[in-house]
This record gives sequence, structure tokens and C-alpha cells, in this order.
Amino acid sequence: MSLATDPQPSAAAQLSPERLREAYRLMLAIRRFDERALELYRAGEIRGTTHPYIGMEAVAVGVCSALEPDDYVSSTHRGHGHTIAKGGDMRRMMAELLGRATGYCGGKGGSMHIADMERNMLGANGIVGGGMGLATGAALTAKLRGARQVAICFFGDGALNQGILHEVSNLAAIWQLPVVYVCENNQYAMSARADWSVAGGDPAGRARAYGIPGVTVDGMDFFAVYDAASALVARARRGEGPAYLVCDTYRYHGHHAGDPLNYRDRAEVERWRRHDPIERLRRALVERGVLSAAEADALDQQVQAAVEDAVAFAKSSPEPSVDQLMTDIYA
Amino acid sequence: MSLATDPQPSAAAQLSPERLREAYRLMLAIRRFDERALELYRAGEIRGTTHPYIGMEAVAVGVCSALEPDDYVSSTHRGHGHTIAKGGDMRRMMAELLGRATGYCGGKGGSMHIADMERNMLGANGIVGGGMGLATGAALTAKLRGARQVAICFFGDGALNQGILHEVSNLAAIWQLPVVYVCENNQYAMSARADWSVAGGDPAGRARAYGIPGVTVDGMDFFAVYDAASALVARARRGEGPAYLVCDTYRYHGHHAGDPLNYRDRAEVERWRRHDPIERLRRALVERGVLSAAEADALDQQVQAAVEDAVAFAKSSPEPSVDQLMTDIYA
Amino acid sequence: MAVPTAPAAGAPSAGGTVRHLTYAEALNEALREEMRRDPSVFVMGEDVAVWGGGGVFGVTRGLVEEFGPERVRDTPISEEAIAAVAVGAALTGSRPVAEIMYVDFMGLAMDPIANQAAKLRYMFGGKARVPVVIRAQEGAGRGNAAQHSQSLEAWFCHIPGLKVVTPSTPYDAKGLLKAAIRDDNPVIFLEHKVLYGLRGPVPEGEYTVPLGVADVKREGRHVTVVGIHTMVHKALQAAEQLAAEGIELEVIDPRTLVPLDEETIVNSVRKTGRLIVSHEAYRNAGYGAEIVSRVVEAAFDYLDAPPQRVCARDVPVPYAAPLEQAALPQVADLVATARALVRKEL
Amino acid sequence: MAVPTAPAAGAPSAGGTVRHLTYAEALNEALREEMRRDPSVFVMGEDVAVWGGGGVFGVTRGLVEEFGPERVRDTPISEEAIAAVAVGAALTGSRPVAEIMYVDFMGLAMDPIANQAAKLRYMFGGKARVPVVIRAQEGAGRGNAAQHSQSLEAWFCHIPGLKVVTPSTPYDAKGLLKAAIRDDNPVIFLEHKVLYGLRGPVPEGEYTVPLGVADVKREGRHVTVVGIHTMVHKALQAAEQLAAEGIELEVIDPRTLVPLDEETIVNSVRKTGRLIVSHEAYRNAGYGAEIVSRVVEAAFDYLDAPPQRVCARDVPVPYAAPLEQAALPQVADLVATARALVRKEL
Ligand SMILES: Cc1ncc(C[n+]2csc(CCOP(=O)(O)OP(=O)(O)O)c2C)c(N)n1
Ligand SMILES: Cc1ncc(C[n+]2csc(CCOP(=O)(O)OP(=O)(O)O)c2C)c(N)n1
Ligand SMILES: [Mg+2]
Ligand SMILES: [Mg+2]
Repeated sequence: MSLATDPQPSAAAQLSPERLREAYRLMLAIRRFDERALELYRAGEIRGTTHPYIGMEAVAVGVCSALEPDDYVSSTHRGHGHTIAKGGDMRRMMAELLGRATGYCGGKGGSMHIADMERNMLGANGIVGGGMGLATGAALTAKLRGARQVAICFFGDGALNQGILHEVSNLAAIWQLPVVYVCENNQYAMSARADWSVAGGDPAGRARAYGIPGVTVDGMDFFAVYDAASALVARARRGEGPAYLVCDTYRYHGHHAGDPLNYRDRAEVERWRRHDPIERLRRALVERGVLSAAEADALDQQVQAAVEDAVAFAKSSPEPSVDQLMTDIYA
Repeated sequence: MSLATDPQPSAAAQLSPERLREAYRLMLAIRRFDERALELYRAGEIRGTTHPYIGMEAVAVGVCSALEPDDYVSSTHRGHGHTIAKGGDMRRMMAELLGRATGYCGGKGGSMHIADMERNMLGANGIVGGGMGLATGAALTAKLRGARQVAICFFGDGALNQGILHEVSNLAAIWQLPVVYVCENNQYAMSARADWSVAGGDPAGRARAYGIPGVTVDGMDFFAVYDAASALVARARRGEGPAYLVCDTYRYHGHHAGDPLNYRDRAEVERWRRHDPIERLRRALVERGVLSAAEADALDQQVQAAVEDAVAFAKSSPEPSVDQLMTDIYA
Repeated sequence: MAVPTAPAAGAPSAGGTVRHLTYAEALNEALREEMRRDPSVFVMGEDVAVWGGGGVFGVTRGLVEEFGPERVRDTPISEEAIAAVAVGAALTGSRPVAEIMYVDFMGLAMDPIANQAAKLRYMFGGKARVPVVIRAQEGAGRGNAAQHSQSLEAWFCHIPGLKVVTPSTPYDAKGLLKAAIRDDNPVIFLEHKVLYGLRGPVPEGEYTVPLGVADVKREGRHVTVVGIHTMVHKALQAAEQLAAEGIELEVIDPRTLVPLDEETIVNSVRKTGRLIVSHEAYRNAGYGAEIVSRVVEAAFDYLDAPPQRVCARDVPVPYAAPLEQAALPQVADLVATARALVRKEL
Repeated sequence: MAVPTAPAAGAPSAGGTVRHLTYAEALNEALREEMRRDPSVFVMGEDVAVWGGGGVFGVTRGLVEEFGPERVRDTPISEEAIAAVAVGAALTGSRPVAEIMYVDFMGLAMDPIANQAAKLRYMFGGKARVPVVIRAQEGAGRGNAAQHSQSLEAWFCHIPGLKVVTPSTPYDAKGLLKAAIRDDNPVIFLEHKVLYGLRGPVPEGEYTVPLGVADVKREGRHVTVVGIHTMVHKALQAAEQLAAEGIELEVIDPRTLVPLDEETIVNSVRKTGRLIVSHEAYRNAGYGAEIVSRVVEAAFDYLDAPPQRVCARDVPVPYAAPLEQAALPQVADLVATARALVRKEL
């Protein structure tokens, strides 16, 4: 990994106790939100599909903690974690999952299309690779405006093989756009193992083909993700161009609730769970005295209460009325 | 460049005098054919567009000399050289350029769609990158059949940035398909300089991102191209998978006859012309005593006569009759 | 979902006993039989081999066990390459059956389909054959929202050189897929996600349903209803309801859109004098407009009322159930439109 | 090519003097004026800056000199990225005008156009705007063969959320492009390669042609001819020829297909009782079928004869001149069809 992008070992250390507690709270929120979403899906209260982010919390939160509020984020079909990490409102998220008029999209989008444009969260996306052009275009807007914003493009290991990634990586490199492509390598794309589908075996190595940095970190470690993201985001903000950040992580649950899960064994899941990102951050914060065990438990209670509040809000919200069908198509 | 793919320095040396003379004849044929095609285009006898291969002859002939007759080749919009190098018939080619019923496509295709399916030449292609799937699919057919055929995919430096190349490169690598992607780096894609459009600056480096060999050679040197192609084709035939072969070359003329040519200077053209591939091969063959200067000149006369014969054949051929309009759509 | 409909009138009586299979099982059987019959047939796509033993909807289930990973090939997520490589394989003598998981993703694969598969034979003056089948599933009704619920058959119907198939029953699904695989042209084979679970009679063993032959599902004197996919079943339900009122619908399933069995449709309209075309695809520039135009061109003097289109509204498919249902054409819409036609209110 | 046609009836009288510019020059002026007016407007595409001083057809000529390489951006050959990045830029407040060199290459860019640009606003519940213009040129007649001669407007018309514009004159080219750039929705702006050299009156300076307003090019009592792009001019030629026989054509240029000025077309057919729709796009599932269907739905009782479609044959566009001409709709076809309609031979 090139000097220019070495993480300042101090980056994470510089985080204030408040911001560290906030990061921990956000990771908890993602987990509790998606655990609850899975229950509601199984109970038949959520239609279509929902893709839990559980196990990957350190990636979304580690990266978004390194951002300014007006930085851009594009997301994937597995977008709940990115929305929460960017500061999204769990009430409007849960209302959207339940298809209510009070949801982020007024019930028109559902889980795969939640966006928070006020926070420059450019939306989950049902197309694998669909967010790549959006984030790259956002970075172009920032560059043309002379704004100091950076764009983050979250995508999965499976999306590594979409042609659009090749095209935008090349374009962002020659145009020196302020965008960081964050690969959430959770080892699988549905049933496809990343160690089979990704020729060459090294996602970060692909960045080097475009002459841009490719950094790989332990995606189960908040600090590692935050440090690397901080370095690459700072570099992009300085106008030094795009980079890849590859975060090795894992999805604890199936691809979605209906996943047969016949392609991996429990032992593998258990191995990864031993490195649980939330547990690790909790231990670190307790060690550092940023948080007492009691405070950590209390935080979890608060988060669970907030999730329940979101569910209650959603359930008490009306469904969209049919006269909304043909609105919002054209501006 | 990895050992596995080092050219046997002896490969070209092993070529018989007959094959060397044939290679020289083919390179001359390509040049004379396209010189004549340009004349005819300027005279208004060829419609649409025609892309001369002039200057790049060592690439098509160097690569195709390393092939078996039943190996596959996919081509580009600049396809005349590939067709001739694969053994195509200049009469049917010229007839196609003039839109005659006797042409390869019965006048339905024109310059950008000449194919010679009997020679497993899978056609020129009007879509930049359009041949990539065809060659890769041909390699898959060969693999499924257990045939020992190899597929060559010719493409330009501009095509390096098409998403499809990324997708087929990854697929061919994980499936270990017998295909060699031959990048004709003639420095420009219309007005786009390769040293600007290709992030990272090293086309061959992109191959390594997929864990496959990427070899760069002097594309103005028949022997260099032939040696590298022989090694990579042999490797593919052994079942060791795909590779990139990048040939540095140059197009002497405009992108097509209507090119304003405002994006490069004459001095650059002159520099490249000093390394003319046909001159170099001629000198080498004369030195080696494979060919006398007189024989070389005679060969050129023969070739020019053959081109004139092709033109005469084309001009004396009928245009397709309108009752052929709706045939050949469905099998 | 509608009750299983009977085999096509005059369908070749197949030797084997008739089982009640699902649409997905019927497709699976077609693939299995064709792969046994012809070694050049193979399957490729995302999650067609490993996932759940074969396919997100089970269409390729068990195939990798029987035919092995060389002929049942999981691919990375690379739709353009899936289509493009399949076309290249077909051009060189293979008979690939490539899967695009959702028709919505065809936007990534249109170049190899429309510029290569559809045109190579013609551009080469008839010297090539491209016997590729590209399967995908379309349709709404499951809350999959705007990027997973479209019906895009019109895109393919517009491109000469392609054939377009849209089975609505298990019987047709098996017979049409076998015919598509044996066809020497590129065939876009469009299934419907809501129909996978539909059961219907499927004879064991060998039979095909020829491309270009419509199926008159129900005869009637008053209104011809041409339905695609789920709309065939909804039309049959509408016919039941209207029968009580003495209004008879003649329900026709074209089964293939290219080639289109225009004769069967036109003859029906010559009899009924009224036409409704119904599909889940967007109404604007949908294939329904083509069918209406052809009928008007061929049977203008027989028309008692303006042909009507009962199609999806021109809106991205919404997620919430009430909105999604409102966006889709329903039995009630067919009933109301047919009634209005007969009562000369249109 | 037809003689330049006059500015649209009732077109805003622009301040400046009226010059005779080519269609390409008019488009260039529109881009220049909008880039001066709004700093968020920029241009991107292949060979739009350096090649020949700007654009394969000269549409972006000179723009890089005036606005610099930041706002006039040459791209590598990456159609999917050109469209996708333009959409992302538009979603974040820019107003990109992206160019796809030939509409034939849109097969590579359909996903960002149909799944992102067209749907983001709706999927996000109205909380986004995507003010992107994607330009391309279509059409045949220059021997460019099957992959460089298509007219694919129907693909875009089918997708709700997109607007589709097809100017036929220099006047409209300038006014419609300015309107498209100011529109807050994704607009697919389709030019015609054969029209770039067509000269016509273009007022200097500020005027726009609103999206959704057809232009009645010539009034007539007998047959309504709706033409797209070159077919507007061929229809005007046909009208001249038929006038001698006392057959009057009313020639309408819809100018934009989405939104479509259905009212102007329907009112015309209510007057003439006869309709011909003509485009260079393939006939099968072309937009002509949509126009025919809408007219039949809205004016059935006014029709004296079946509406006709005079469109390209359903064949990949051939290279050789005699074949290409035979594949395309010609003035003679319009004349013969109009005559047959009037003589009740159809
Ligand atoms: C273009 C496209 N192809 C296929 C799919 C179906 N699909 C949805 S998610 C997914 C797997 C994505 O894997 P990855 O990118 O690793 O993300 P993960 O699910 O692991 O977070 C697939 C194949 C899709 N939605 N879009
Ligand atoms: C998909 C697509 N995009 C753009 C074009 C227009 N075009 C034709 S050739 C060409 C340049 C190709 O450059 P390169 O790949 O380097 O090949 P070369 O012309 O140098 O041989 C372009 C942009 C096309 N035909 N197809
Ligand atoms: Mg993954
Ligand atoms: Mg080049």
C-alpha cells in the first residue's frame, strides 16, 4: 500500500470519546434494526426481500465515521447499515420496510431503495453495481463545484465483476475524482464464493491496474476500517484521486431471509462470529475506559428501545393511498 | 512477464522459409488492400466508412501465423487485416466493401461486418468490444468440446476501457478458457490518446489484476509478435488459461478516411513510420537469405495484381437484388 | 393464482402419463430432457448450480448433479458477459441456455443481444447461426419494487433477428422451452416469477410447442382478450365472471410474441368484433400496441368498438401492496373493460 | 434532403435576427447558450472536445475553447459509465449533457438510463431530481450498416420516468435542446445523422420549444401523417406530390414522443379520418404502434380507414445502397399509402 495512503496510526486514537460511543451506538443500531427486520420479514410484515447487514457493522460505521456530513454515499441492495451509519432515521426506515406512507420513500421504494437525500445518502440500489455510477457522478459534481466533498461507493465482492466498476474506476482515475470505492468483501455473492468468483484473488490488486491505491483491511475491526478510510478520504479530499478500500468481513445470516444456505457450513460462520465487530469495539472501549460495561449495556437497551419505537411508528403509520400511485414520476 | 509465458526465443526461428515468405506476403496484402480501399472510399465507391489497418500489419500476421487453421479469431471495426491474416479472400472482401452480391456478406454487412466462418474468423464488429464475448464464447465451445482450439480476441487500446473486457477477462480466468486477448495499442482511439485514456498506463498490467499473464511487445516487429503469440497460444492450448498480449503499434492513416487528424502531429507519424513493420520484415528476410530483394519486389507486384484482380472482380459483380432484403434474418 | 389450465387444444398427445407439475418443474424437465438429448446444450448463469441445488426459482435444480459443472456453469455477476459469451458459444456450435436472473437486469445485456445475437446472421449474409436461448423471469406482484418487477418483452420484440417467448402454463413452459432450445435462432425466453408455483398437467417425455402458434384458451363470441403471462389467467377469471352476465370472452394466449400468430388473433376479432390486449408490461409502447395496430390493419371493418389495452400503468412498479396492485392490470379491469365494450360505452 | 421548413407556427418570436443554420449548428448554439446561462451544465462523451474541435458531427464544436476541459469532457470508450456517471452527477445537482455517439450503443447504457435515471425519483418517493440529458443520433441512409443505423426511440418511450425528444429541423433542434437541458427530468435527446447538414431558419438568442407540443407542418383535409425525424421531410415531399392530385396531407411532427401531444394528433385525425404514422425505426413494436393505438382509442368513430404504418422493414439495416433504401420508408411509400387510404383501397 503506497505511502500516500498509509493510515495515520493516530487517526482512530484522535476520535473523541463521544464519537467513539456514537460509533458503537450506530453499530448496535444496525444490528438491532436488522435483527428486528428479519423477524418482521419472517412474520410476513415485510414484502419482497430484505438483506441483513448483520456482521458487517464495522464497515459502514468505520467508513462513515471518517466522513463529513455533506460527503456522499452510494449503497447497495444491503443498504440498511449504510443508511443508519450516515445518520438515517430508523423510524422512516422501518416505515419504508413496512410499506407505509411515512417511510423514506412513502412506501414506493421498500428496503432496496431507501435514500436519505438530505444526508447525501444516494440510496440503496437493487442493481448490483447500480451505485457505482451514482457515487462517481457525485464525485464529479463535487469536483466541478470545487466543493471539498468526497463520495463513497459501497459495493460487495460480487459486484467486483460488473463491467461498470472497471469503467468508473478508469474514469475516476484519469479524472482524479474524489471517490473511494469500498468493497465489502463478505466472502459470498449469494452462493458464489469470492475466492472463486474474483479472478486473481485480490480485490485490492485490481485498483493497482488503474494506478490507484488498493488497501485491504480487517473489516471486522472498526479501528482498522476507520483508519484506512480516513487516510483514503483525506487523500481524495486533497484532490489526489480515487482509491479502493477492501474490507474483509462476513454476513452472519443468509443473503436474504429466504436463503437456503446450502453453500457454507456452520463452522465457518462460527469462526467469523468469534471476531464479532461489535464485541471487539465494546471490549476496546471498555478497556480504554471510554465506556463502562454498564454503560454499554444501557446503550444497547436504548438502541433496542429506539428500534421498537421505530416499529411502533411504522405500524401506526398509514399505508400510502392509491391516489399517490402516479405522483413522483416526473419532477 | 511470468516464466510460463516467456517466448521461446526459437519460435520465430523455427518458421520455415515458406511460412516466412507467406507472412511477408500477407503483410503486403493487407497494406495494398487497404491503400486501395482508401482510394475507392475517396472516389465514393465505398459507402459508410472504412478503417485502414495500415501500419499494424505485423500484429494481425504475427498473431495469426501462430495459429492453427481451426483456431478462432474475433475482430474489430478495423478488421481487414485480421481477415487477410486468417486467410480470407480479397475478392470477396473487396466485393463486400463495394456492396456487391459476391461479397462475404452478399453486400449486407460492408467493411465493419466481414466474417469468414469457414476459417473461424468470427467477423469484424461495429461495436467497440463487441468481439470480446464472441472470442470468449468460442473458447468456451472449444473447452466444452474438448477440442484443442484457441480463440484470439483482437481489440484496440480504446476498447480496454469497455466493461465487457473486465467481465470476460475475469470469467475466462476463473474458467481457464483458451483465449488470448490481443490489444492492438495503436496509441489512439479516434482522438483519444492511449496514454490519457488508459488509467495506470499499462494495458498488460490489467491482465495481472486477474492473475493472468500480460505481455507487451513491439507490435511493429513481426518476430516479437509471433514469438509472444506462440507462447501464449501454446499455453492456452495446454489448458493453462487466458492471457493478454499487448502490441505497441500505430495507425499511419486517420481513424477512417474522414478523420480531421487534428489531434496528432506529422512528426509523430514519421517517427513510427521509421519502424515500418513491412520494411523491417523485408530487411530481416533478405539478410537471412529467405528472400532476395528482387523476389520481395516481385511479391509486391503479385500482391498488387491480386488486389487489382479483387477490385475488378468486385466492380464486375452485381449489386444484391432487392429480393434479398428479407432473407438471412432467421435461420 | 388461477387454477391450472388444460393442455393446448390439439397439443401433440405425448406418450407419457400426465402429471401435475409446477411451471418451474416443467421448465426444469425441459432443460433436463434437452441436455440429455443434445450434448451441445449447456446452462450458464448466476446461482444456477450451487444455490439451493440449482436456481433462485428452482428451474435448474438438480442439473449440476446430473450433468456436472462443465455443463451447468455458475457465473460471477456479469450480465453483459453472460449474454455475450453465450452468443459467442452459440456462434461456434454450442447451444447455450443462459440465464439473466431478472429481466430488469437485461439493461446490462442489451448490446450482445440486440447488436450481436440478433444481427450476426444477417450481417454475415446468412453464413452464421446463433442458437442461443436467454432465459429471464419478469413480472410483478411480490413486492420486489421497481428494479425487480418489470416486464420488458417489448424491448426484444422490437429487434429483428430475435424470437420472444412468454409461456403462461406448465404445459407450454416445457414444450416452448424445448422448442426454443432446438431453434437455430436467438430466443429470448421470458418466464413469470408469479407463475413458477402454478401447477398444471404436463405429459412425461417428448413433446414440443412450436414457436408462432397461439393457444385459444377459451372460446367466446363477444370479446377477444389477448393476454400475456399472468394476464391469460386473469382473463380466464374475468371470462368466468362475465359468463354469468351472458358476456362471452374468447381468451387467446399468443405464447410467442415473435413470431406472432397474427392469424389466430385476427380471425378471433373478425368473429367477436372486439379486442382487449392485456399485459403486465408498461402500457406505453408495450407490445399490446403492436397487437392492436396489427388487428386494426387486418380487421378494421370487423371492429365494432375501439380495441382496448388493459396493461400496467406507466409508472415504476411501487413497493407497497396497495400501490403495486393499483399499478397492475387486474381481473376487475378486464371485466369492466369487456363490459363497456359490449355495452358500446367505449 | 427536404428544403428547410419554417419555424413552428406560433413559435415564440425570438429577439435576434433569423439565420439559416444547419441542424448541427443549431444544437451547438443551444449547448453554448445553456452553458453560458447555467454553470451547472456541462458536456461529456467520446470525442466531444478534441476530435475535429468538437464532436464527430460537429455538435460540440468549439465548446472546449469557450468553456474549457472541465466542462467539456472527453471520455474513454465506456458507454455504461458515460450514462451512469452523468446520472450520478445529475442526482447531486449538476445538469450533464452526456453524448452516446450512436444510439446503437445505447444497449450498453440501458441500465443506468432505465433502472437508475428513470426510476430514482419515484423509488425515493419524489425526493430526488435527475436533470440529465443524454444525446445520441440515430437513423440510416449513409451505408453505416446494422450496428450504426438504428432508430431505437421505442426502447426509451417504454420506460416511465424518461422523456424522449426527436427534433426534425434546426429551429426545433435548438429550442428543444434548450428546453431539455432546463427540464428537471432525464431526457433522451435523439438527433438524426442525416439531418445534421440540413439548413433552416434559427433565430439568434433566447427561445425554447416546450416538450410535449407537436408542430403541424402542413395543413390538409384528407390524411394525417405523423412523421418522426427524416419522415417529417419525406411526408412534406409526399404532400407536394399528392397536392397535384388533389389529395391533401396534414403533416404533423410530434417533436417529442414522451410527453406526446396526443391532442393535436387526435384532433387532426378527427378532421381527416385517416392516419399514417411513419418512422425509420423498425415497424414491429415501434412507437408508431403506440400512436396508432392511442388514435384508435380516442378517435375510433372518426376513422374512415385503418391507420397505416410506413416504417422501416423489420430487418437489420443492410449496407449496400439498394438494400438499405429498400429497408427504409420512402416518399413513394407514403404517396402510395396515402393514395390507397383515400381511394378506400385499404
Ligand atoms: C445486476 C444484478 N445482477 C444480479 C442481481 C441479483 N443479486 C442481488 S444481490 C446479489 C449478490 C451480490 O453479492 P455482493 O455484491 O457480494 O453483495 P452482498 O450480497 O454479499 O452484500 C445478486 C447476484 C442484482 N440484484 N442485480
Ligand atoms: C460501443 C462503441 N462505442 C464507440 C464506437 C465509435 N468508435 C468506433 S472505433 C472507435 C475507436 C476505437 O479505438 P481502438 O479500440 O483503440 O481501436 P482503433 O480504432 O484504434 O483500431 C470508436 C470510439 C463504437 N463503434 N462502438
Ligand atoms: Mg458479498
Ligand atoms: Mg487504438
